[in-house]
Order: sequence, then structure tokens, then C-alpha cells
Amino acid sequence: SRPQRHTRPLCPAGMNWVEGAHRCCTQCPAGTFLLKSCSSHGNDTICTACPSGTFRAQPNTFTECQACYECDHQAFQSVLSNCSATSNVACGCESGHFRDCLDEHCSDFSCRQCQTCTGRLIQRPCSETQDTLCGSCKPDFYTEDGECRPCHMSTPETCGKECQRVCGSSSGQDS
Amino acid sequence: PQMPILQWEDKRGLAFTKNNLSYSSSSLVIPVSGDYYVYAQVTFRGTTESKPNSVTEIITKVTDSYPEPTQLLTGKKTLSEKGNSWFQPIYLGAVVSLEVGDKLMVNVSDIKLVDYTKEHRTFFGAFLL
Amino acid sequence: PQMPILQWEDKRGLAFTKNNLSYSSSSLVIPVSGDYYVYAQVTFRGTTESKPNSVTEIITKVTDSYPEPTQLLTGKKTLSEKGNSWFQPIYLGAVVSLEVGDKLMVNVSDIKLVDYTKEHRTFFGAFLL
Amino acid sequence: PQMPILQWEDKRGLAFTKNNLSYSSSSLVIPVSGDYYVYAQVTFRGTTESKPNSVTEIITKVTDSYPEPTQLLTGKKTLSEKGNSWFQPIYLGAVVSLEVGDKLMVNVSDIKLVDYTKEHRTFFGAFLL
Repeated sequence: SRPQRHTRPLCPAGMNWVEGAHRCCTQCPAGTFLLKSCSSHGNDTICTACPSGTFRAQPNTFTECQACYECDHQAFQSVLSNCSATSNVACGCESGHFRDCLDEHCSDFSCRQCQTCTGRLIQRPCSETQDTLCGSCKPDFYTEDGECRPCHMSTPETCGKECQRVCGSSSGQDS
Repeated sequence: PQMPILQWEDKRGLAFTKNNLSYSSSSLVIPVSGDYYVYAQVTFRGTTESKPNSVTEIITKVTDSYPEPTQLLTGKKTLSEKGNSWFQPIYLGAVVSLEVGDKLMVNVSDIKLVDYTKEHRTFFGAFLL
Repeated sequence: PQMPILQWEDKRGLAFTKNNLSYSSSSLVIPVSGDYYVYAQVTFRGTTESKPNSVTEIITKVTDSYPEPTQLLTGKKTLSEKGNSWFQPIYLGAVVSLEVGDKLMVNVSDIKLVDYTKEHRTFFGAFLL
Repeated sequence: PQMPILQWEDKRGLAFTKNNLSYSSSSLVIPVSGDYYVYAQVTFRGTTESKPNSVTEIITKVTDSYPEPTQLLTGKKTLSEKGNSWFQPIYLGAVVSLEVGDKLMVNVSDIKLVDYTKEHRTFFGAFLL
């Protein structure tokens, strides 16, 4: 005999097939869950609110709500939006920080401080998911072992190419 | 975006289904409501070139009447192997309450890294308590 | 000195207790003597700054009639991750003989390193055979 | 060539056998045909000098009616620990169909690396569903 495929009649929108009652029953709205299932002789679904710390984002006939996630303080995450009865917590980083994602899903990330590019031009500002990209030295700054230092009239060696403007004007005055 | 879903052998070799717990389109289908011990091991393996930062295995539940899957068990491991080839098994198992018609499946971070070559390295199952 | 004891959610989300197996002050309390399959997974995670040499998970039994806890199952793993964040799940499970009133708990080497953010990553349970 | 077979304590401490599931010459002997949840954890440990590329644990079945052992469950992990001493637990567990008289045993890649010092670190068992 052909294996009996488990066929279920399609229920109208907002209703689910309930095996026990052998009929379609109304779903519980988002933010609530099934306290008591509908029965075959008439009484309909009884729903109740999700307890705090849990949520249901969609209409359902579940017997429990999903536990909210928590933001990972060890990874310096901050709460973007609290868990509500209809939505999970949303975690992010405080301003001045970016998400250092572990993998492309970025379901796990740690918040790291954006670079400040002292003395450098900002090629790409810090964003939610990328650190600042620092460029070359700002005008009137010169590079010395990887650092950008401000040009000063007093230090002779800074009167190289990058610091011509500062040194140039001063030498003009001396002569 | 849900991670890729693994497909399974359900008849040959050590694999079997019974007591109406059936397998179809990558899922174990729950025949009767109750508490089940659900478990799965995935052995991830690769070479240094194909070594990601981490590997993840998730046992998920899908219900016809709800649009989103529910993550039941998750194993996530960062990799630090240096040699030219690496192996990383992740085992998960726990008791979960399931309803008739619920579907159980296994998601992985990267299907290409799953060792499917030997049935005793990657396996998935459930039994009613 | 005993390692820190984890606290658990026993009602909300996927968590539940039944058949008189109750949860109180961080412990599962055994309602009837017998052989139980006891299991727990702890996902440890941290950043490079907070990376210890090793992480340890222990399932422990405390009996009124004996002053010291008994270690039932232990998972100890040394860490060698290099990246700025690491993940290390440890799963333990076995059959143990327990008496009515025995308390089961989970100890960890460092509570700050336990991933408490998602219920499907760190879990604990037992069932009577 | 089969990997070395571990020997087990079956009476003292947390160890026990019952319901005719007996232990003899390194094997659990199956008393009645049926589906069993079989599990084992081996904690491997060593120093940097004694650190192999990988460690492997295999739960094997030997049947009188078949000359070669059948590998039921395998956990293989490459090692990348750097510190002077390392620990690596491997847990395996799944449901397998067994016949009366079948023998279950645990093979390991290197017996010298098995942590046998504490009974809660390395263990092996099975129960009939």
C-alpha cells in the first residue's frame, strides 16, 4: 500500500490546523502564545502574553515563547533595542566603536574602538562594521617611523618636503 | 539568512528510521508529540587554504504553522589549526519538547567543509523518552 | 576549592522541568532514585585579552549525606586560538546512578567566559532511564 | 590495523553494569537485541613533546558472525595547542541497532595520551531505548 502521506487541509489566513481538535483554529497574535488549544467541540484558542524575557515575532500556536537573546557585555556590545513581546533584543556597538565580526554571518561580533588617525587624513570614516581607514599625513605633518608628526619651525629636520609651507614662510622672515 | 541544511542517508549502512520517525527533504519528521533526546555530530575538515575562522553546527526545528525556524542546539568553535589539514568534530545533544509534525534539521556554517565520507563521523538522530 | 556554579533558566523559552525533576538554587533535584542520563553543554567564549590557558566544565553531584560534592563528568580543554575572539563548546553526557534528593549542578572554570547570550548554546539536563 | 582498545573499570567508583549488560575483555557485551544509545568520552592529554598531529576516538562493534569490527562512531580532532601541556576531550554518542552478543569497545589513536587518572574525564556506556 502506498505510504499514507500526512495530508492536512489548508487553513484560512490567521488560522492553523490543530491535530487534536481536528480543525482549523485561530492563531495567537504576535507577542502571545497558546495557553489552551481549541477543542473539537467549539471553544477556540486561548492565548496569553509572552512572559518578560521572551517574545513571539509572528502569529503562532506555540506552547511557549522564544527566550530573548542577550547582548554580550564581554564583547563590549550594547543594546540597540530591548527585547519586547514581539521582537528579540538587538545588539550593536557604542558610538566610536565598530563591529569586529567573527564570520560573514556576523551573528557574533566584538565591539572595538575606531582608530583616530592622529595626524592623518581619514580615507574612510569608521562605520558600523568597518574600522576607520587612515590615509597619508595631513598637510603640515611629516612622517617619522610610521607616525605623523606636526611640522615645527624649531626642529630643522622637519623642514623637508612635507613641511615646506611652515619652514618656507619662517625662513622668509629670517633673511 | 539561514545557514545551509545538511542532507542525510536514512536507510543504508548504520542509518535507520523506525517508530514512524520518518526522514524527508533533509528533515526528521516528528510522528507524536513528546520529549525527545535529539543529537547530531558533524565532523568538519579542510586544508589550511579552506580554513575559516570558525565552524558552526545548529540543530533547528521548523513548524508548518510558523514562518521562522527555531534554533534548538548550537555548537560554534573557532579554529586555530596550523597544519595543512584540519579536523573538528562538534557533538550536540539535549532533550527538547516537540509537537507532531515538527521537522528537525541540521544547519552548518559551510557544507563544503563537512566530512560526509564516513557515516561514523557525521550523524544525526532522535529518540522519544 | 570548588569551581563557580552556573545558574540556569528553568521555565522560559526552550527550558522546562517535568516529572518532578525540579530546579532550585542552581541545582537539578532528583525526585526518585535511579539511573539518569545527565548532560550539559557550556559554550565558552572570549577575546584574546580574556583567553585563559584552558577551560573546564564539571557536572557535580551533591548529596545531603556526604559533605563534599562528587565530580561526575569533566570536560577540560586547553585553548590555542589566536584570533581576537574565540569560541569553545564542551559537551558532556553519561548515565549515572542517583538517589532521591541528590542535587546536580554545573561548575565552570570561569563564569565570565560562559556564553549566556543564546539559550541554544549553553544548556543542562537529565532524564530517567 | 585496528587502533588500540581501551580497558575499563566496570565496578568501582561511578562505574556499574546492570540489566545483564556485562563487561568482559575490554568490551560491553549486548544481552538483548535492540536499539541502544551508545556513548563514550575520552580525554586525551600530553605535553608538547608528546603532541601528535591529531587524536582519534572510535566506538567499534564486533559481531561473532562477521570477521571485521564495524566502526560505529568516530571523533577525530587535529591539535594546535602550543603550551607545554594540552587537554582534548572527545565525546561521542548515538543510537545504534545491536544484536545479542555484539561487543562494543573504544579504540584510540594512542593509549599513552589517554587521561585515565580521573574516572569523570574518560567514560564509556550504553543503554537500551
